[in-house]
Amino acid sequence: MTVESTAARKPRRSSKRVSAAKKPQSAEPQLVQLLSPEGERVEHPDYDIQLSAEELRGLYRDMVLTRRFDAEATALQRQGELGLWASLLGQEAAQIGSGRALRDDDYVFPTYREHGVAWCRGVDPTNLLGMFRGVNHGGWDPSVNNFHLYTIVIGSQTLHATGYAMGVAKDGADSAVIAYFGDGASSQGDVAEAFTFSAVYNAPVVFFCQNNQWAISEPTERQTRVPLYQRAQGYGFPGVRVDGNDVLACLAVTRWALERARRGEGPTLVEAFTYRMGAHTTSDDPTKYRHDDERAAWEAKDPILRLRTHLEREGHADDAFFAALEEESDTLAKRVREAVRAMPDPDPLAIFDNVYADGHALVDEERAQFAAYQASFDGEGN
Amino acid sequence: MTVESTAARKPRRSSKRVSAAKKPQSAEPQLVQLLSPEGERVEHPDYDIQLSAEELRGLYRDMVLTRRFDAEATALQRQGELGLWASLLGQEAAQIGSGRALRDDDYVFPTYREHGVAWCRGVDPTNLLGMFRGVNHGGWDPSVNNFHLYTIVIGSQTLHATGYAMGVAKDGADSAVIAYFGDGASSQGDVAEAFTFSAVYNAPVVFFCQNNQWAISEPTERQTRVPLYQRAQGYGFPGVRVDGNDVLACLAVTRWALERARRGEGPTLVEAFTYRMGAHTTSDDPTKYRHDDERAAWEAKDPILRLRTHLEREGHADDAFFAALEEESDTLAKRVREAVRAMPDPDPLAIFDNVYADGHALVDEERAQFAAYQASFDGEGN
Amino acid sequence: MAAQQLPLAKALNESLRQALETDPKVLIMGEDVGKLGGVFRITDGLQKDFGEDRVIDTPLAESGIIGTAIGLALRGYRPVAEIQFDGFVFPAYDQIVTQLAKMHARSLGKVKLPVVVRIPYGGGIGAVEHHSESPEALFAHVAGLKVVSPSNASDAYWMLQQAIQSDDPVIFFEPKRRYWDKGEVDTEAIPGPLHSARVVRTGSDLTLAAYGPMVKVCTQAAATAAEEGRFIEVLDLRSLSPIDFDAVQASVEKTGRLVLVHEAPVFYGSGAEIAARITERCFYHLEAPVLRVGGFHAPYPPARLEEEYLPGLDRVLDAVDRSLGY
Amino acid sequence: MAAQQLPLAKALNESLRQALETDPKVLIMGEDVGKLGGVFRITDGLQKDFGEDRVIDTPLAESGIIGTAIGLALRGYRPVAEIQFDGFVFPAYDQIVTQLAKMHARSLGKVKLPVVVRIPYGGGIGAVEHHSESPEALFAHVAGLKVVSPSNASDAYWMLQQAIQSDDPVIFFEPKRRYWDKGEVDTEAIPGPLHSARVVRTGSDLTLAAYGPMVKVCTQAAATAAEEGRFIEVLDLRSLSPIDFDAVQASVEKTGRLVLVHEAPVFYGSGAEIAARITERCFYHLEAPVLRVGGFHAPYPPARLEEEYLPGLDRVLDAVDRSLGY
Ligand SMILES: Cc1ncc(C[n+]2csc(CCOP(=O)(O)OP(=O)(O)O)c2C)c(N)n1
Ligand SMILES: Cc1ncc(C[n+]2csc(CCOP(=O)(O)OP(=O)(O)O)c2C)c(N)n1
Ligand SMILES: [Mg+2]
Ligand SMILES: [Mg+2]
Repeated sequence: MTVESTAARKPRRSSKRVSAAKKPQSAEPQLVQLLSPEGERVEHPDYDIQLSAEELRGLYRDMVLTRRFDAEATALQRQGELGLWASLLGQEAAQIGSGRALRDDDYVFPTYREHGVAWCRGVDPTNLLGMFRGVNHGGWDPSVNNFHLYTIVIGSQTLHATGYAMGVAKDGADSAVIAYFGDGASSQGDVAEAFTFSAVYNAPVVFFCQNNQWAISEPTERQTRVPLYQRAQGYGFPGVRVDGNDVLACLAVTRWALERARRGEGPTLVEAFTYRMGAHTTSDDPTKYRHDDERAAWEAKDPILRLRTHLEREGHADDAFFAALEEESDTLAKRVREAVRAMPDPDPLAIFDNVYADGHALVDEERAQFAAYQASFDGEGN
Repeated sequence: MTVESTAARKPRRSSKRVSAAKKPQSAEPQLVQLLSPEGERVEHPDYDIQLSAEELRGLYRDMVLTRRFDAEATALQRQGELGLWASLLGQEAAQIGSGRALRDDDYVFPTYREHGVAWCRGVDPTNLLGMFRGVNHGGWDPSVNNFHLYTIVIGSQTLHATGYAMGVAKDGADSAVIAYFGDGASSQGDVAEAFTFSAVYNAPVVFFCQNNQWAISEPTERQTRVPLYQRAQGYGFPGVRVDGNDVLACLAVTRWALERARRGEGPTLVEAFTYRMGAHTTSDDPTKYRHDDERAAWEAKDPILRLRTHLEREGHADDAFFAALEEESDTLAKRVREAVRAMPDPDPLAIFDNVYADGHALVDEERAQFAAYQASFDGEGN
Repeated sequence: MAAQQLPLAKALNESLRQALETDPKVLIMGEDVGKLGGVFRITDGLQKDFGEDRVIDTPLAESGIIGTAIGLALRGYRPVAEIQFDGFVFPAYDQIVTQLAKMHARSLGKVKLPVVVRIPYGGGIGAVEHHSESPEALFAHVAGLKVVSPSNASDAYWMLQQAIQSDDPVIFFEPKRRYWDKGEVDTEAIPGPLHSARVVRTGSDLTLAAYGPMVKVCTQAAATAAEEGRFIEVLDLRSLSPIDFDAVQASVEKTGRLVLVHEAPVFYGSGAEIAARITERCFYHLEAPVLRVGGFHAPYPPARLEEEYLPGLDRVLDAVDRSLGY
Repeated sequence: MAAQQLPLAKALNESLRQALETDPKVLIMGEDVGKLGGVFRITDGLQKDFGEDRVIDTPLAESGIIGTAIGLALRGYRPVAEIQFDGFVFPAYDQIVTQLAKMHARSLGKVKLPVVVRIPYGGGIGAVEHHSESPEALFAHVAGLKVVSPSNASDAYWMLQQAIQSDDPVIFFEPKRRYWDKGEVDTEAIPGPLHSARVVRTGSDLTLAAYGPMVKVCTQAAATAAEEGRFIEVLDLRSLSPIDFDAVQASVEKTGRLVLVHEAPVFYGSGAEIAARITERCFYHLEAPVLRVGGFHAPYPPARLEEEYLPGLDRVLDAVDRSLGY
């Protein structure tokens, strides 16, 4: 006889010890915050940052210009100049804060929404628009600004970042790598594998998750039942949740994580708790799945307004500054608008370019055939 | 100007708070243990179990017969009767303990090494040998014993288990599901996705990881830098490490986890800390990558010896019992040996069987062609 | 109520609704299939009417979607999983190829996996990278899977019904740029077999065979050619595994010429398999080699180039001319 | 020391050693490639001599292996990743198809990914499920990848050198059941181009084209046929993307007959592409349809059936007879 028959008997469970050892932490976690929604500086024992007025104005300018660029891109999509746009509206602080924590020699692996980070890296904003206009799949040289191409397949780039960081470590360099991803992406196996590889090899990489509460129509509860920053611990590295609408906190926490990486302490997960103020992309209709009042609540936490209040309250910026910035925004928007409209369609034969670095007989053959085919219409005056 | 220039300034870090919030727990974790390596019963505040002498003998018998079957299979491989064998030597307690915690209506998703669990489910051991002999890819009907086919692609079955458990919950049944996997498998994205899905849907599934310290030649440090049971917490469900060489502890902890599942409390990760005493498979040569003294240390923790000492110490089993069991083992080994040798090679036309449930024109055509081709040799006396 | 004009997308929606109503074991699962009704609204309204338990928004993880669908099928359910776009099926490829396709054979027929994987595929909608691909050959090569693609609303309705009723895993490729094309759907008709080709237009001079989005282009090409006095037979293949070779053979034995058209790259594409096999079957009937029109051996290009990349009317007619030139 | 008799496996090992010595950016990575030297010992001794920093045991996660290899390549390394067996490449399929293959084009040529993915493939070693498959067509269909397979020790040595030197991603299929076959390797020779076919044996009556493990079988078939007075030309294709169609065409223009042989399933296999294209190129030269010999549309069977399943001498000669029968 076996013990099968005793299966109904319940083991004693001492809930006291059990809860400590096994229950997940589910209480609402503390956000690292350095600037309250009302624009007041808050102290935090672990993360602090002292910025000059000029530096603060710099962050403000970054956010304002990014938002303006983003709005212009949305408008360009409505006007038919772009096929699609993925707006970062509401996520400016997460992107500018983390982006400005980077050194030039650090390397960035973005999703498709990191327009603010691209701005910090010095990527010309118009370059970002090529893929959304449909003239290319990524129009910049990643090595110029250490800013990789946008990655659309959710989560893939976290492994590229990890591999790149493994290479940095092999080189003995003290650069760091940052991988951006979303709350939805946290469910992809690739992201988990990136956590595993980076932990095992102690790779100098920061996983920066912008939890904007939504993956298209799915709220974060469809991806996890505990706060995402906690994911890191089970892989053996720290996770921190930061107020993603607080540019100072995002800067401070990311800088701390990057410094850890540089010091050889391995990966960190930063969860920037923020909100996608707009639609997922211009193709999306959020009224199908979420209420306006949610958005309204987040408007009160607007990252730009927050810093503006602070700048004004502290007398760090005057009307002239804001007026000049307004003008700079207009200029940027105009430049982007004009550049996009002037973007030529690619030559059809570009289909065959860069499929291979060292060439491929079939591609050459198909190119020649297609060129001849195209030429056959020339006589007809098409 | 931006804050980029200040990147070199280091943020203040209060190590006290930081360490609590962000440092991974890395101290050697406590194993749940109910039977010491010396065969003494140990108390544990959270997990306890009271078994009759008969039940204890039952567990002992299960382990002995499983080990004997396993040894016979290894021998059969050496004799050329099997193409390969994946021995469970050393993991008997983990498998029998967890296997005996199951109810008939629970469902098991094994790897390729769960011969002890198969035994508990009542799967005829000879059925396990078909795939290792090369006469089929899995020779039993999973629905008869609620024991799924062996899965070779590492980690895949954890998702099947999760889906099955989602179905159990949909049906309103109070059964539970158990998914076995190894320490190496913990790195696969599929396992992470299984954690995510099971947590989000609160599926009644137990993830039972036999950490036998090795994934072929790679030690567990190549898969994780913290104990594996901690992985669960970041997904929002409990993880427990149990002494995988202690059949009582494995039984108690698995039963607890299964009961949680039945009560609607969702998934649990159980890490059974054990050791692969033999080679990865009969194709493997562990002398290439590990030292004999490691194995020697684990021999002192042998799961069968441990329970035998306990049975003897407590007077729960006499010489007659051990002698009878020895005889039963011999009978089992003989039966298995004879059955394997008698296993016929499949009909070549079986290649075309069961490719589809509803048929497929091409398979029918290829089968007919092949049959004709085969028949063409008949005249030649082949 | 039985026969109505419906866009292809709506026909799929009605088909899913019908399946959910008829069989309590049918489940819908995928990213955004619930409240949103899917990014193409194929599952619109279904969660509202059938509940979150049957129309399931999943985590963003395709391997997880297919892996849990397999588990649900093992428990007796009939999951219909949606992959949001063609280019996002690859994270699930391992589960599809090593598990979904092989479990029936692995179990010696004991396990059946009636799972449908719906994939909107193909180009022509001006989308960004990964949203316009045609990976059907990558599934048709794999034994254990069935692969089909409807070209019109009626087939969309009925083939999806049949796919869901099939005890085999079916990869169901939906021609996304035809979602808005209307056609008559008779929900009380008696459909033909799922894996049979259909003669869309009869002809005597040449056979044009296509499936999914390219059937419309081929039909237009045949109409244009007819004006020039060339009578082209158009076949809608409908199924890519199995392929109805008998139907193609019958047509080619009549016309002596075959041109295959698909959006997927020609190199190692479905046209290769059909050309090879039909050439073997019809060696003495063919007056010209089987020609193939399809995508180039290059990643699907940015949207501003897709009109050039996709086989359009002109490229199809060019191939027709070349074939007739032999 | 330049020319020596080596088993194919050892030639690969020497080739990797050479690459590690010559280029400090070359890395080896994969499951069990370090201390163990890989389950087939292809990387035997390399970690000992080049250190853990260059010969890297990875976590058990194929997507992670390829994904991090891409990252390392972006950083300037030249990773050679090992996938332990054919059937275990699928978890990495997404990274290979959507990232590795497309990043060069995506970046308009700015990014190069010199990554080699080594995959022991094919059957004949009496293994369990997933250890005997031939998935090459699933990679060759994908633009951006190059796909090659050596059939002998010398090619193994040189083709691997060339694959590592290539700035394109190369999927390198190793014929595992030929690992122990010896051949002469001259490490000071000047190799021909990586993507050219090779005439193994000249003949005038029929062309037999194969690659990887089947070249040996075809050579034996040609020898057997010669005894019967039939002169068969044997081509080793060596590369599956690109395919050296010119070489096949030249041979078929001479012989008028072509039989293609591979272990992979015939349905949607590489033979289909070659048959379709060569039929188009050689329409007036072919005296028989191109015939294909390969695996059936079924999962690779259990080991006790693989002798029946794999195309052997008899099945190849049967196809030769059928072709000559036209
Ligand atoms: C592998 C894969 N599956 C599905 C998609 C389609 N898709 C694009 S964005 C998105 C949601 C992403 O959510 P999240 O990760 O939270 O990022 P966010 O868009 O909110 O920035 C989905 C499902 C994709 N791009 N890749
Ligand atoms: C996806 C996949 N990759 C690689 C393999 C080859 N392989 C078989 S067993 C194994 C190690 C598994 O280690 P672990 O999960 O710890 O289980 P154990 O064998 O120790 O029981 C590997 C790499 C496989 N079966 N599947
Ligand atoms: Mg999001
Ligand atoms: Mg192990």
